[in-house]
Amino acid sequence: MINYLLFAAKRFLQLIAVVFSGVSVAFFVSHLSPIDPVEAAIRRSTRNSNVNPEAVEKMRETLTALYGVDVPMWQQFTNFWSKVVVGDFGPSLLSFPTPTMDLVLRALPWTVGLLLVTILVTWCIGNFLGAFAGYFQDNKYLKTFGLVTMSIQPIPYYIVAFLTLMLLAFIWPILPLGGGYAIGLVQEWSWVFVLSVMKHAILPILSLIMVGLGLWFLGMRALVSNIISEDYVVFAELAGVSKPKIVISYVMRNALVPQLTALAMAIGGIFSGTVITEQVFSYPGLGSLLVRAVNSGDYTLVLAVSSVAVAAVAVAIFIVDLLHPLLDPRIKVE
Amino acid sequence: MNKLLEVKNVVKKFNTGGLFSNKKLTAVNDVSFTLDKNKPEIFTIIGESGSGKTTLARMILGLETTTHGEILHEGKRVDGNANRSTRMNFMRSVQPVFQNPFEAFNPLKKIDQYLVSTTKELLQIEDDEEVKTIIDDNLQKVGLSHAEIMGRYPHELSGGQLQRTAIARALICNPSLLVADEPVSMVDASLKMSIVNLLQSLRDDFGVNVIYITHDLATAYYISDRIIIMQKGLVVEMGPARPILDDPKHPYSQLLKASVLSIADAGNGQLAPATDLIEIVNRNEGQIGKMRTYEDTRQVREYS
Amino acid sequence: MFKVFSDLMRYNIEFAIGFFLFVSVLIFGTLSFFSPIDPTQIYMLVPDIKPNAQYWFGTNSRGQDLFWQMTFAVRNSLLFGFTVAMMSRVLSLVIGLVSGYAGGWADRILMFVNDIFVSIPVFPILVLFFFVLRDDLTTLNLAILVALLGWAFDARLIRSMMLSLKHREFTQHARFSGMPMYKIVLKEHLPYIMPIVFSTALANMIWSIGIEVTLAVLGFANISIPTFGTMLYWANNHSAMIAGIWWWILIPVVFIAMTFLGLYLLSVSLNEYIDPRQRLRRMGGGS
Amino acid sequence: MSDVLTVNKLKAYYIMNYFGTKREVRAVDNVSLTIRKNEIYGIAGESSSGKTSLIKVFAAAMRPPFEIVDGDIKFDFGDVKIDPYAEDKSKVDALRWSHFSYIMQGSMSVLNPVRKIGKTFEDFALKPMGVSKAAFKPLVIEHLEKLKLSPDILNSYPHELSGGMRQRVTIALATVCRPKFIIADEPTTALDVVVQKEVLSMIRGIQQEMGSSVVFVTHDMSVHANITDRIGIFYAGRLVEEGPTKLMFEQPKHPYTYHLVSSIPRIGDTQRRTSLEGKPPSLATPPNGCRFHPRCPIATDKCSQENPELIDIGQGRRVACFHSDKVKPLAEAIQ
Repeated sequence: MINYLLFAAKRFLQLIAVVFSGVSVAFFVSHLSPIDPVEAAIRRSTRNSNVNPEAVEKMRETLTALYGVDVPMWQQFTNFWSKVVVGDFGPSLLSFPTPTMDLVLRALPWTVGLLLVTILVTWCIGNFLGAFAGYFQDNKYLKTFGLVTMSIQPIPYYIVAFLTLMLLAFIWPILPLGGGYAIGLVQEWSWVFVLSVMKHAILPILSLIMVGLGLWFLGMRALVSNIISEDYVVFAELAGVSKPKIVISYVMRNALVPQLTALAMAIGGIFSGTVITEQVFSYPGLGSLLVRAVNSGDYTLVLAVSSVAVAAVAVAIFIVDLLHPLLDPRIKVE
Repeated sequence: MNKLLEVKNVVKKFNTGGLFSNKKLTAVNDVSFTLDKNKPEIFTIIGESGSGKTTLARMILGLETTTHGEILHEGKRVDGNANRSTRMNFMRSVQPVFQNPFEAFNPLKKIDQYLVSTTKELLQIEDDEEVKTIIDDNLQKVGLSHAEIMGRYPHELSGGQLQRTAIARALICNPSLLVADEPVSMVDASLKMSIVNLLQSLRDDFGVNVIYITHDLATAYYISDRIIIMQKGLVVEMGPARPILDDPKHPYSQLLKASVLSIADAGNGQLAPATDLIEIVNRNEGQIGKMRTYEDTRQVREYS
Repeated sequence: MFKVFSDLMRYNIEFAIGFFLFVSVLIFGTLSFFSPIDPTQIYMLVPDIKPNAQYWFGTNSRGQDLFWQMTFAVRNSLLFGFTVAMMSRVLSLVIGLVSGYAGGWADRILMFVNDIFVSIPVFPILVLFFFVLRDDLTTLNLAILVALLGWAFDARLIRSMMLSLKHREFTQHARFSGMPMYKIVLKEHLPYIMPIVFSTALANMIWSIGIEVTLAVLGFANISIPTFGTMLYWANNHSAMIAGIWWWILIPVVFIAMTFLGLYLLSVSLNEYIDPRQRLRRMGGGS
Repeated sequence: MSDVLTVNKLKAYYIMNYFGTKREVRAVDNVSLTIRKNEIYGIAGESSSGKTSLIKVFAAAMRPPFEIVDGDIKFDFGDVKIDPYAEDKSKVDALRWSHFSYIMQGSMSVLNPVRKIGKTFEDFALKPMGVSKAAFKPLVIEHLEKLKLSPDILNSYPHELSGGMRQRVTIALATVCRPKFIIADEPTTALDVVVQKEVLSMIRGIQQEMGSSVVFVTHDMSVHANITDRIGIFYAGRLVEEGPTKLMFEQPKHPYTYHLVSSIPRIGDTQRRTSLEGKPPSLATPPNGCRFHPRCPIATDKCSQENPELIDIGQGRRVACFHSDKVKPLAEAIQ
């Protein structure tokens, strides 16, 4: 137990390091560019809309406080961090004076929900089917499934999402075109609302599953085709242990360890995928927020979303890492 | 006495824990011996897995550093990280033979390069004809020929042939010491003795000192002059080979001998384990004790 | 080398298909060098002409000939993927080799940095760069950025291969044959590592072209240069699907699918060829 | 006394097709032998002797491209008789572990690394034993105690045990259902001498207690000398000599056996030993005639042209050599 805590502590340090470097990169990117972030941001956000001069002045103040260029770089850096650690990225320029963090927190549950459902579904089903496909290499259905996923797999995600939308919301309109819930509904814990959320989530989730499933299916199938020649599998076969038992407890169980590592590695990429999903299906998550912020030049919002994304992905990886020793008894918790 | 190799109170500890722990494993514990350049011999290190025999060999070759104590080769400290010219000088005198002949040669590469490189780099001979002659001479010494070996890939040869080639390669630079770590354990039974006999002829015909590392008491008896028997990093018995193996004094040595399967009474399975010896050995395990010297010059570890 | 290739072509159907697809796309891309038109010019032709004998791929709503437009898109996207793959391979090879070979503190520091790069989500960082740099984010700059973000995983792979090679007996044997270390790495170890570098290069091209498509579709790239992504961006921008200009979407999609499937099949079949256990299975069971 | 296993003129080859080149590897070439009730039959041979392939046939563990080309093989377990390659696969599978079992080579990786030993026992033996889960555990513990193993190991993972202990566990696993026929594939090769002796004694002990037949495969002749009742010597896919262990070591009749036995060094004996010239032939391109002739010190022209049949020479011995009368008894050779 004490070993496990030490292991968790070590991983936690790593988490801090990742978040720190990620957010710092974001900070330095904005500062090392030749453009004065404050003026550029104000120019960009005032270009399209009529913002009252008072707000502009307030904006300049907060921006200078946050990214202020009038003090040395290291001080800017510490100033920035002292605010960020308490979750203060300043007010959004677009929806002034709402704090950016409020916008981010409002969007976060949508993205987390989308990610959680798709990752769980694709990882579980993909690995399960992949294990059987790798073990029963001559099974016709699994072979066909393999071919189908193999041909979907390399298509850029955007196209899959777009085609799904076209097919199921346009040509054969059984599902809503976009949004997180039906327009006009109030966000509350009512059946109508929850049902509407679920209905709206089907398409984005479906498109993510179509792509994600293949990743795990093919990965697992490849792993399994190696594991079946391991001594312990051959030994179990010689003992006449039943096939499903061999697949699940001997083959799949051993392949889950590397697949868990792969999951930790893939979370960043999956997140990028959801940005597109949210854009295609006008889903109200972090991705949509990011795109909107970029397009409207909302400096603080872009920085906040990027930072939160880095942190969220790092936390997800951290959680997956913590599961590792539970799955593999051999890991000497260092 | 012209000292070729001096191993002085060598200790090797490995860190077994991770970043946060300080667990240490003592792989080799206070081992000392000396080899004489003018009196070539086969010096055998016997031990089971985990006895530290391979670690000791790696330290002698400079592939591992010592934690305490030192290893001197012709008076100079053996150091794997020394500069290239020092290291090259060391390699001209000390050469290894590895355990798995199929692993000792890069499977993707022809065997030639090891022989050619040794001749060119260590002997600093550039002329291709001369290189060829030297390689052929040395292959002859191990009963092979240039035509049999050159241009071949490792998988085209048997384990025995590969191991003999490895020895021929080591011989190219006329070394005074050969360190052979389990050189026959991966070789087929019908080819094994050719390697063992070769080690013997290196000593007798070419004056090479051989450190022979093995777990096999019978081949040790067959070729060794002196032996040390190691248990969990400690030397438990050392001295003249045949007297020790004929009549081991330390319980662990006795246990090893008693566990050797004999073919003398084939068909009447002599399999009863020496339980009494195992018990004594287990009782003594972990104790350091003291080395006592007997009149036949052997040293035996004894516990009070 | 040629033997391997012809064997793969004859006996590995995935490789043959992948090779065919990839070469077709490649040839199509080289046609751009013979293009009579400048791909950045707009409204040079009558817009929205369906594919016909004169304009094989039709024209788009911006009055561009989609055939020539497509050749440039293929060239630029492949070039982008290739540049990223090359640069990130150099990074992962160097870092993997140094880390695996040097060991100790150098290894620990490099692997710590590696861990960070593996877990930072690429996409938000790239968007941030686009946001700050805007027009300064040229295709080359983007390629450099993507390469900087895309080396970590494969560096780890190369490092672990290097570690195991370093401890194999033949390395020590070569050492005691007087071979200098650089020679051992170059002559003895690279033959093991290069196939991995090659197959990961293909996978990296898929990944980086995918990133370019994603960024460009959202308009987060230099949209005046035709690439797979920007072609889709303009089609969306003009609501091509809703306007019934289906070929504007379909043609890029077909080319993207061909490119990705081609690269994917090549990398899968090469991987299988490299992995000795897979090879053994193809041979049938081994001993 | 009837035989558990009868193998008649068995030919089993690997027929491979890799990138257009066909290769036929004659791993088991015309082998006839019987395994009796209650005996340990040793199979000896070096690399590429075909011994590993032969036991794959015995264990009904053949996978393409390894296939039986000719000959037949029959099991007689007393209550069931079966030809494992003629019958339905499920019938053979139903006999696994209850009637015949296997002790695998290499103790490191034969146990599922992420499964507790106790679970592995359940997977392997619960169904063949045909008892309830509640009745099963006491039976396993009883068996472990008989083998002087602590029941605590049931709660361990394989990596928590030493190599010797893991090998003992696989032996316990293979014998828990008290099968009539056990194949032991190099079970002590990776072990240190002290542990090796303990493990061998354990195998011998449980075999005698159960009265089962064991096919014991190893390249190590001194192991054969101590554990087997009879030995079959294999060379390049063929059985070249067979007989009671004692006679095989005292008066080998095949020059290859003679060499194997006479080249073993012993403590207390400094007589010079030699190796054979050459190397074992490749099974894909074996030499004509007697496969041993290129390395045989007493080979004649006849040996390079004709293939010697395995003939019965009395005393329960068979040998495949034209010149077996020229092979001297061992005692004479050594002195």
